[in-house]
Amino acid sequence: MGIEPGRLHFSWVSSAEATKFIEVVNEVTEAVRALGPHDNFVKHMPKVA
Amino acid sequence: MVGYTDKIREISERLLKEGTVDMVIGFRQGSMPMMNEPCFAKRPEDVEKLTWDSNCGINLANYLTDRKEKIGVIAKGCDSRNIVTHIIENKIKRDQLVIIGVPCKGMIDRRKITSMFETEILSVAEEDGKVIVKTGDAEKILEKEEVLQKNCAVCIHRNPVIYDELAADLVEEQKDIDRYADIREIEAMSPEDKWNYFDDLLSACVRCYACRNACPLCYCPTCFVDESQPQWVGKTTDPIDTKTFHFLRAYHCAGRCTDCGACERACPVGINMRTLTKKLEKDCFEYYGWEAGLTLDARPPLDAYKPDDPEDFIK
Amino acid sequence: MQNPYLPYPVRIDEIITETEDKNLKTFKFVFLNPEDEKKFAYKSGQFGELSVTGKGEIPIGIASSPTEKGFVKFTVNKVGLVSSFLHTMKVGDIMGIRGPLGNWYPWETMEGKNVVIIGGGFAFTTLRSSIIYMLDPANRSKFKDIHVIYGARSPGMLLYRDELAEWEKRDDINMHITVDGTDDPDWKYNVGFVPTITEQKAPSSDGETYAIICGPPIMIKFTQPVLDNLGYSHDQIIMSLENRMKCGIGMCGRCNIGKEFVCKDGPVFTLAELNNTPKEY
Amino acid sequence: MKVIKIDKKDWADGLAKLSGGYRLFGPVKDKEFHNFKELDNGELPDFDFSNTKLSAKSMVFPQAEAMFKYSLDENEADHHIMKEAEKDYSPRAAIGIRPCDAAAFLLVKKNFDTPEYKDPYWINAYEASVFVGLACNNPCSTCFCTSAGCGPFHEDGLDVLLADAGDYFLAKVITDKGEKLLQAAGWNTEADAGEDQIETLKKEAEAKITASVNTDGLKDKITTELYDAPFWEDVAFACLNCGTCTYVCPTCWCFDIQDETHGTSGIRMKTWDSCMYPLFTLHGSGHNPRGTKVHRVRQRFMHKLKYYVDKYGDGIQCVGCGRCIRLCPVNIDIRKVCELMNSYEPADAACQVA
Repeated sequence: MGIEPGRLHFSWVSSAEATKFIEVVNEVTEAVRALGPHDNFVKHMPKVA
Repeated sequence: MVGYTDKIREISERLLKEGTVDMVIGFRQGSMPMMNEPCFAKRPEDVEKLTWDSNCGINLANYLTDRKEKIGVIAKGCDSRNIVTHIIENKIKRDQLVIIGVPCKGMIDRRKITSMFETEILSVAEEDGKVIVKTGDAEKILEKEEVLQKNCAVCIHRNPVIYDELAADLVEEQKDIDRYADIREIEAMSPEDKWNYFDDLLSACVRCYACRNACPLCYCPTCFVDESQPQWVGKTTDPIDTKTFHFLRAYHCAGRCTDCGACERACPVGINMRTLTKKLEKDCFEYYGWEAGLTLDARPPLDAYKPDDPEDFIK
Repeated sequence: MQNPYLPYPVRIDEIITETEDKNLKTFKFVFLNPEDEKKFAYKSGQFGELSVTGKGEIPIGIASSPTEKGFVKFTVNKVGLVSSFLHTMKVGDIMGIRGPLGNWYPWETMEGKNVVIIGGGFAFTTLRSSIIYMLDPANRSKFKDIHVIYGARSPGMLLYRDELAEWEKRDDINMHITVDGTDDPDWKYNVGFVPTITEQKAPSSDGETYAIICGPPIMIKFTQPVLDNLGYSHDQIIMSLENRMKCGIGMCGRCNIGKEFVCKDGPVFTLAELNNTPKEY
Repeated sequence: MKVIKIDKKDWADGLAKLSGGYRLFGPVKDKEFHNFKELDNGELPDFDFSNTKLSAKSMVFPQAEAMFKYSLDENEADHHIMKEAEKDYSPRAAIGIRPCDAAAFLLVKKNFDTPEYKDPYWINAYEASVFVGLACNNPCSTCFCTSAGCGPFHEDGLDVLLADAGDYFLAKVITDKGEKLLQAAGWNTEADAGEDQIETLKKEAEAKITASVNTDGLKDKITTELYDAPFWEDVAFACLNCGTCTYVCPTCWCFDIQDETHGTSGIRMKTWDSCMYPLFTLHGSGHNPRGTKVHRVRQRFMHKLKYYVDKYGDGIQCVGCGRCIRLCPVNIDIRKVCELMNSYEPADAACQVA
């Protein structure tokens, strides 16, 4: 529907894997930041008559 | 399929006389060309109004939700699959139903036929695989194959998958059909083109919810678009809200949709929202080998757990 | 052209939690512009739309009496989006009120007659307004005997408890307060459902008595035969209806019962009128 | 009455002149069908249509419109106070509205313009509008306007009636507002025997209308008996409770009031609503006086064909445009329902007659 590849990630992280969690979050954050903002689904005040 | 009517009436009359069912749900002749109206017959003499032709596109499973009576229901292939889904999802009990199966050769696309003529269509009749269309000043004979609803043209389950009675002999299923050509075209688009495609696709939507209400899967007591606490979606035709409605509704149908086409058929402004539901139907088929509503004995893929699920999208 | 959708800005001046379940609060509002208070001239039985900026509006009966000046009071039950948010608001917050809306109890018709007020649960708000109005020294002589039958589930669910106690002490009003049940040994009033208490305490009609009923549907359903037995004619039984409303001025189309709009042609109807409309309330 | 002849070659020029003084609205084709919209600069209305899919009501009663704006920022002096939203009520003209849609405004006006209250949004937009109607030379088979107090050349509610006469339009001046508009467009050639020509076209068009409804009995029916009639279950069965019929109807006026905020600023809006939706009447307590499909379908037909008739004593709340018939996904037909209501006799009364 118009979301670029790389903006959505899936990972298994067990509750015991704190280090992996940090890594995954950092990776995802960097990857998404590199893509820049995605404005398609940003809603503004509805334009009404 | 014109000969089906007599048989449907015969079976229905018998079921009502025997008291096997309290009502039969079927179609009656509509007041406009290419339109029939869902209706019920509760007395044996009421069966005279029941009819069958290629304008019975509304999915009758929609009329079974949470009913308490014993019901005879007319079911083409897709209706029967949605009845299966209804039974799995506890919206009706199998032993409440006498399913009168109708092997189907496809419904005609009234929008397509309308767009082929300059002036208003006054009557449409069917004979031996032909569709005879009359306007005020012209008559044209069309091949039915060419004016099928788009979902019917690619249907591979024309025969009811579950039934107690049959209104005709089973028909041959369509083989070697490329069911997803249109979806692959969209899949091949760039993210930006996809966004623009859906933007354009949904621009005419007036948020009347005919698609949702015609869909046998959409029976939630309160739809997410109607919730006020929290309010997930705005109430105007703002493009973001409209898209949110259509996208989320499609996701709610994933693994359940039988591609019966009721949503598109119902839409007053002709939006082809099947491009959304069909993509999810395709994914369910390709990832899980799943087609909705074929059996009472398996749970749909999105509410079942399998240890050997490949899950190759998860890193 | 005056815009009937534009609320008068008000400030919350006081908030009183009325019931032990804390679901009912009385809000006292002061108009930001004093001239708006004059425009908001109302009669007991009318309602207003409380407007919470950013959330929406809710129709609520006016609990204060036209004889009380300088403020208006509304008692609000916490049920939906707007009322729940309103319950989180503080003294000093700014919001709006639209109105007064709808018709009122037929005060002129009832002059010189006996009045029996029958209320249940949190539907006592416009009845409070009516009692204060009738007890006002300028008005009391206009009415003959006044009876009030008011019931709630338990003592802690009664609204306006301090005022009820004061009215009990007066001799120009006959109070019959009741609860469905209580284990409070000090409870000195009635125990029993409103229809039962009505049967025991309400005067029979001599054609000179009007009954105003306001309460949950089940209470109304069982009270009506009692009043029939007591000889009340259906145009002397006065009810205040509730329906979902938005505009409050008979335009948005949702609150109708037959051709009448509860918001504009009501909320007050006689039973005789209701007998001729579909029961869509 | 004066009839002006407008050569089709002068049409675009005239409209261009008008666009200086009026916001122009008209039928335009969007993908597969016509809708009634505000015209873009230089865009011409497309008259190659039988009727627009949605009615022209949005010109006066948009699907969503701002009523008030406000700030939730407590640092601002007038925070949480509703202020009028900016509105554009400069003159606007409907070019090619069908007579049924224009007549519908007169019915709806009874709701929004009452002795006690006036809806400023509806009234201001209505009063800013000039309606140049396009007569129907070829009504649809589902049009039953002539028996619904309207007609293909109906003039009530219009300021000018245009009739397409081949190479030219005949423009019948109905009001001063209409005359002013024609002058502004520079159309001022009086047609010879214009009224007679229009009358001929009108007779031809009316003869083409085959559908009709009988409404003569509705007024004398007892509301509660009609309400309790046994046919409603059958009428309502197929209904999906989508809002299509109400959204496309030129005389359906029900609306909702909604707040929407973005950051610390917000608006209060008036939006279309529908008696078909369960939430329309749902109480906060969970009780719903119109809790079933039968209730809601009955409300729609009773409102149009009985409550309105009784409230205003001026016919049914329908102009016979046939949109609800054409667009209902399950073919519920108001003509059939009207017939059932109009001819209904309660069973015990029928026994007495027998």
